[in-house]
Amino acid sequence: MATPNVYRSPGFDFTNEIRNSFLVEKGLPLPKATSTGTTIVGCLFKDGIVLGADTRATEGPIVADKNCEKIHYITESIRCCGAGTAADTEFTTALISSNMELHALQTGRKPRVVTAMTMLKQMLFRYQGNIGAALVLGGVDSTGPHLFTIHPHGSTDKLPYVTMGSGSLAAMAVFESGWKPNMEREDALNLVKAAIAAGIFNDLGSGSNIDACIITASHTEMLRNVEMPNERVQKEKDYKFRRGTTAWKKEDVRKFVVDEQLTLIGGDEMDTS
Amino acid sequence: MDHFPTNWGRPRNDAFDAYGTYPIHQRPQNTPKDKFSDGVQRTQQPIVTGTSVLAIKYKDGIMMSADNLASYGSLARFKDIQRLHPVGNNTVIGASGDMSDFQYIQTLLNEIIIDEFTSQDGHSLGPAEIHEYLSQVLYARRSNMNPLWNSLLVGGVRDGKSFLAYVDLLGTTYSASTIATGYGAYIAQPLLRDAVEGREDTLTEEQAADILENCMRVLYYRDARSLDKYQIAKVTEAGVIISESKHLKSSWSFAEGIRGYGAQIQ
Amino acid sequence: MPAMVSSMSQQPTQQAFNPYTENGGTILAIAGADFSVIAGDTRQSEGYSIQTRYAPKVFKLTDKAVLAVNGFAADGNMFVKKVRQRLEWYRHAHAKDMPIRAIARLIQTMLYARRFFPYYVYNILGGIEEDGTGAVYSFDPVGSYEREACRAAGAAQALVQPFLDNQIYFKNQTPAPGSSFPKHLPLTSVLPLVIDSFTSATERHIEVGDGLEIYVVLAKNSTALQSLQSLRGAQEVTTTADGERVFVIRRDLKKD
Amino acid sequence: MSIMDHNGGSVIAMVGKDCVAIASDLRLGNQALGISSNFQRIFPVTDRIYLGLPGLATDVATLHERLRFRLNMYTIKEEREIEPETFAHLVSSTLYEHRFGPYFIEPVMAGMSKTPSGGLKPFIAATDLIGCLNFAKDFVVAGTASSKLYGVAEGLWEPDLEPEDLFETISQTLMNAVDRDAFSGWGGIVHVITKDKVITRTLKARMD
Amino acid sequence: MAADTTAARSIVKMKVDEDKIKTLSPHLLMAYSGEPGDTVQFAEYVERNIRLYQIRNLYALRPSAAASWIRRSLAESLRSRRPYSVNLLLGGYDTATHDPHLYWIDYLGTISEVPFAAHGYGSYFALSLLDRGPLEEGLATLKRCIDEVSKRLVVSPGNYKIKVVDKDGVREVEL
Amino acid sequence: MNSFVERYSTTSATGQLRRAQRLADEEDEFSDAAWGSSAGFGNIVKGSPSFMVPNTPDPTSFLRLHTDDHADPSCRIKIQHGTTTLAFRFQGGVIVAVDSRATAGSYIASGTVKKVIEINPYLLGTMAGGAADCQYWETYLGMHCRLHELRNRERISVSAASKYLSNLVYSYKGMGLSMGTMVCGWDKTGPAVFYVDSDGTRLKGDIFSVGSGSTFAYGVLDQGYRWDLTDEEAQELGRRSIYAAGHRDAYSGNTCNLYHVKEDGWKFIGNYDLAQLHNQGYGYEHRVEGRSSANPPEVVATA
Repeated sequence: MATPNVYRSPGFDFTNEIRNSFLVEKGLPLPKATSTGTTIVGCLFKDGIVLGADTRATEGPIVADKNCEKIHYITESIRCCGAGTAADTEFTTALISSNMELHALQTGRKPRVVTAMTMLKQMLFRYQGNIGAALVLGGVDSTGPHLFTIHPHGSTDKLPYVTMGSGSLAAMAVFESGWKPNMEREDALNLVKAAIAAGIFNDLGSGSNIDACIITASHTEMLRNVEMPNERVQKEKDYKFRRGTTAWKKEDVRKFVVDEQLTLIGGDEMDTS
Repeated sequence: MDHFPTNWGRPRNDAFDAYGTYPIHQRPQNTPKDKFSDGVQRTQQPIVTGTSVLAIKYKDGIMMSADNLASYGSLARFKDIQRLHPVGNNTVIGASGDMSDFQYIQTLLNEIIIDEFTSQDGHSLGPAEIHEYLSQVLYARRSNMNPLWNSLLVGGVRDGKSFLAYVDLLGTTYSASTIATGYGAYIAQPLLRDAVEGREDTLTEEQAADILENCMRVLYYRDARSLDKYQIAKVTEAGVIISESKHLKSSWSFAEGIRGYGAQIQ
Repeated sequence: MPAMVSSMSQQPTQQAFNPYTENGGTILAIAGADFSVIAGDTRQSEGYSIQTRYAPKVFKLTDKAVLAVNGFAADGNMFVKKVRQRLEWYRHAHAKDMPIRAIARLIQTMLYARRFFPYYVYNILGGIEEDGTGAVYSFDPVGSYEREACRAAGAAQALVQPFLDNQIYFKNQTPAPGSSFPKHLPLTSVLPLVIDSFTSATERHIEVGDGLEIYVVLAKNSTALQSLQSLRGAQEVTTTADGERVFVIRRDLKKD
Repeated sequence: MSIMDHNGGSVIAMVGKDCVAIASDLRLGNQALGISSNFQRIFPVTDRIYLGLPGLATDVATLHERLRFRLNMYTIKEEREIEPETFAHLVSSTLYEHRFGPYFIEPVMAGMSKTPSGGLKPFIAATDLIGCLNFAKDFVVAGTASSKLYGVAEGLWEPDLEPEDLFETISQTLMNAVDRDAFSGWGGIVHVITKDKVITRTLKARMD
Repeated sequence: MAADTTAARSIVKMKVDEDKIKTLSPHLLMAYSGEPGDTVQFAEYVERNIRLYQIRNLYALRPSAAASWIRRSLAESLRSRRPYSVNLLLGGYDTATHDPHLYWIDYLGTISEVPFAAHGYGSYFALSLLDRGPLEEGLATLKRCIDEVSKRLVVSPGNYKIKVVDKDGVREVEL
Repeated sequence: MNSFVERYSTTSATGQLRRAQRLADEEDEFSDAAWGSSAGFGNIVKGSPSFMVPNTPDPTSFLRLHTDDHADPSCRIKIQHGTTTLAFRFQGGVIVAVDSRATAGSYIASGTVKKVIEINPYLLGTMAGGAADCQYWETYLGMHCRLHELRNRERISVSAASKYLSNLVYSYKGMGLSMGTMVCGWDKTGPAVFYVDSDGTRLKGDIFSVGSGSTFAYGVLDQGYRWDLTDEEAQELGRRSIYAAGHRDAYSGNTCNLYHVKEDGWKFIGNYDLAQLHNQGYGYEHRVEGRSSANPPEVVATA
């Protein structure tokens, strides 16, 4: 009988592939994974980079997560926003993040943004677009601030302001009409917030709150939910049910605390000497 | 009709074995794809096309803008096409999509304006009527599976009320205080909404023109089928004024600071 | 009998044209003892873009019938126009408004006339029956219909309908010993349910939002009148003085 | 019909006040045909973590076996019980390994996690079929009835429900949602996990 | 009361007396249907392995363990280039706990323990009869099911072979 | 598209109207016949109502493309489908029993559908397949039955009515109608049940069950059926068969509507919630409650 492989090699496991294509032949279409029709942006300013993202994750027309985090950690001064297939952005950035950490330890230097960019594009290119991650990578290193976009097939772009995701056109319009070189920190943050808000309110794939991240040479500030323009209003009614509303057939209670009755035998104090 | 228990009542698909000799009772369906989306091929039909039209409401009426380009595929074919068209005394329509269909619509509209005029019954066609007419025509053509491949904006002022509405090749209609067609719906609309919503009654003519110019510039930056030559139509109580072609000032200087697309520095 | 099918003109046409699109949104209707509530959001979208934040989906037909349409907006609007035209003809021929159950049957035949080229429209008709009770009729795109007490349709129907099952029909709930659930809820508890249904749907469905438009049709001498008149933003749109009364209530929904 | 709908089934998890609940229906179908009305798709992982596996039933079994194996390896190596957060990442990475050729499962987890101060706080999470984690503060759902569950839960859920109230809310949510779904239903089961006990109740639900 | 939990039936196609119920161990029966060729190959593979286990360990696998193993083999084969396309019913009598078990296993490796089960087109008719519960002896219920299937199914199979497993082991019965 | 002569020569009001219609109307000669309250059936004198057909080379595949949610779950226009219906003849008349679920894809669009269509006091039609197809055509049939009565001063026979329906839908064969119905009633020949479907099949018989859950209903029905059932037994059999189908089939369920046709017309017996039936003892687990198939050897009590 078969023995389970305890230590399997790292990387993707394709064992289900044959089975799944067999199922597809049978006429059962494959389901789609959660993707984020997203608005993610980044822009350069005087001292560094501002990244921004909305916080909605969708499965088709349904909102799967109202407040997810799309700005991923790469290193202390490099962050990456992800759009596309949610799991891909999550795992790709996590993998590159740890590779960057290893790289930093190996070289003993602060890692550069181009290194992360190259790692990402090489990885995505290797998978020929099958890993559906569309990324905005930004950070500050010894050579200054850098901002890149990385497309699922591995192509990259280097621009002073970039947008990605389904709301990218809306956000780009805000940048095109409002971005100026050498902006102040506050102005840049406001511009990013306006760009994300344009995506949130005009693109159905984007929504909920605004996340932003300001990276400068000395400091990285992650502004989670910097603005929350879409809080749910108070419900009109209270929907608590009367206890006993639901009929059930069988109950089984598993207690972790076992009731123990401690009975002292004899009246003597414990000998503690 | 399919009588197999799991598919009971569905239209029969004759492409496979109806007697279910297939060993396992999941029978193959030969259409697993999303045919609805596949069926949408909007770009197949139009030949010479115009891109976005933008329109907003402001204090005195409606302002609409469109560039002067008609593209033939990716070729910038005609660079002095007028895509804004006055209808009657207080309506203007702007068209994106197929230009020959738009010209056909222009003849239709001319005809009804003439008919209305010749009857001399004291009525004239206002923007709402023109829009209703166009929506009926376009919806009928789509129902006939022979659409007029356009997205039209109809704007106008009548009896002190400004009117702005949209109709497209499917007959879909709606109205709003800012509308944009084509790429403008993705790029310009967010800017327009931001600038106009809630301020329809206070925006002055200059402000409105500035807003549109700004949007046209952004479109010129980002829409590959657009041109830096555009016109603005203004409809007020006084009538329709369509401006001469204007030239957009654009700046591409930031590009000089960019080296390569990745690791290059020099 | 091939003559029974009146085909359109026989021109060659291109095949790739899809005459339908989807414009999102959700509608719902609830019937009470002497009133009925018909509501819809006001967002019209296509794909991921919002076409307009205010496109009404709920239309008053007569003083006692309100029709909500959802699906493909062009079909919906055109269908409402045609229904209104028929009702107008009826008014000319009979000098009265068509009763709601007749309107329901009319809508069936009108939808079914397009059996082979369906209107992509989900209709819900709400109003007051001739006997003064609230009624809701729901239709599928080709005209099958039934009278119900509550119904949601459109993009978020799967989100809203089970919630209504639970709150209106008290499905799966056991009443407290010695009591029973009311057959009809009063307007004061129906309206909050409608609003909460839409705010919930807005949270979880991307195509629902922007605004909410609630029509309330009250039977003659309805007891719910007082509670409605005191409600914030209720606006009367009744056309004739005596008889059923129609009110509109508008609320904002989230715009993201 | 997609592969995810082949066997039917749905799971929901909710947060309450110092407690969590996870519930599922009990149907195992073969498309429209019902096979079993006692198909368990929620499994205890540790005393305080429960895992729901809606999706293709064969993968429910396979993935459960695989996770149990990985979990045992963890416990042996680390010599401690796994925390819910860690377990969620374990599930997520197991699924992502199969990014190309996925298991047709969208797991839902519920548990109580230890806080640094020694207390317990509720934890729920869900992932999609390739392991994208979703940590929610209120509820998570998955399965054929997911859109229905989203709608009802969004309406009925309220913060800080006591275990008994949470049981009512999650049961009502589950039953009403699956009653509108053709491929879920045939009974339901609810586990309410609190600080000191787990209450498991089989619901009396519609059987059609 | 062995009743309907221990029954298994079979459909005959090419040959009228093909035995499609394998006796895996003294208290374990497996009925199979599906892709011709796969069925026999897989059934024999299972039979040999269960037998091997019995020889090695001197006792037979209990029904639940056997079911798990069979499911696993099937699920693994599904991930190979040539999957077995076999649907199974596994019935066994657990001599340790003295209760019967019936497992429904399909070609995807789905497993479920059920009070009664059927595969194939016949299941569409038989299951509703079985739902009515134990009105009579298991064999009588089974006879009703077979009657019904032969009455309503277009290509109804001719003969049935019926085997019963209970505390005394496996035996073949005639209706 | 139009000839210029025609376009410019007619300036009269009718010419204008015709031109407007050509441009903006798509419902052709339907409208004037529908004047007034006769609604869609106004043109009954002319024969059948007319339908608009899309102007495509293959209208049937156009319809399939947009409405067949089984072949393509992502299709947008989801037409409601009905499911399990049954009718059988016995010495006491005809029993008609149906479930009440309508599904659109996997979503249960309704649990309260009336799948028995009351054509007239002596005729019932059942509804399986496209809900609108059945509702519409059986209503239409009802009108013709009434016309038949007015013309011939006697009630239409079940046979004639079913033949009429069958002819009607047969003329649309291959266009995508989906209907499987039983026309049940009592006429001079006694109780009668006819099965009619959209393929044009028309069968006379004693027992029919139609729909996705029909096999399950047959399972119970066949085994419990005798000609000499009492009324109560027959009603119970109908109910139980629908319960069985509702239980096993995902597309059937919710409630059971039961009708009994006798010499003096049909009678509505009742509406039964399947969940209640289940708990009242129809359900398997209720029937085996307290019983076990475990068979431990009796402990030899030697003491």
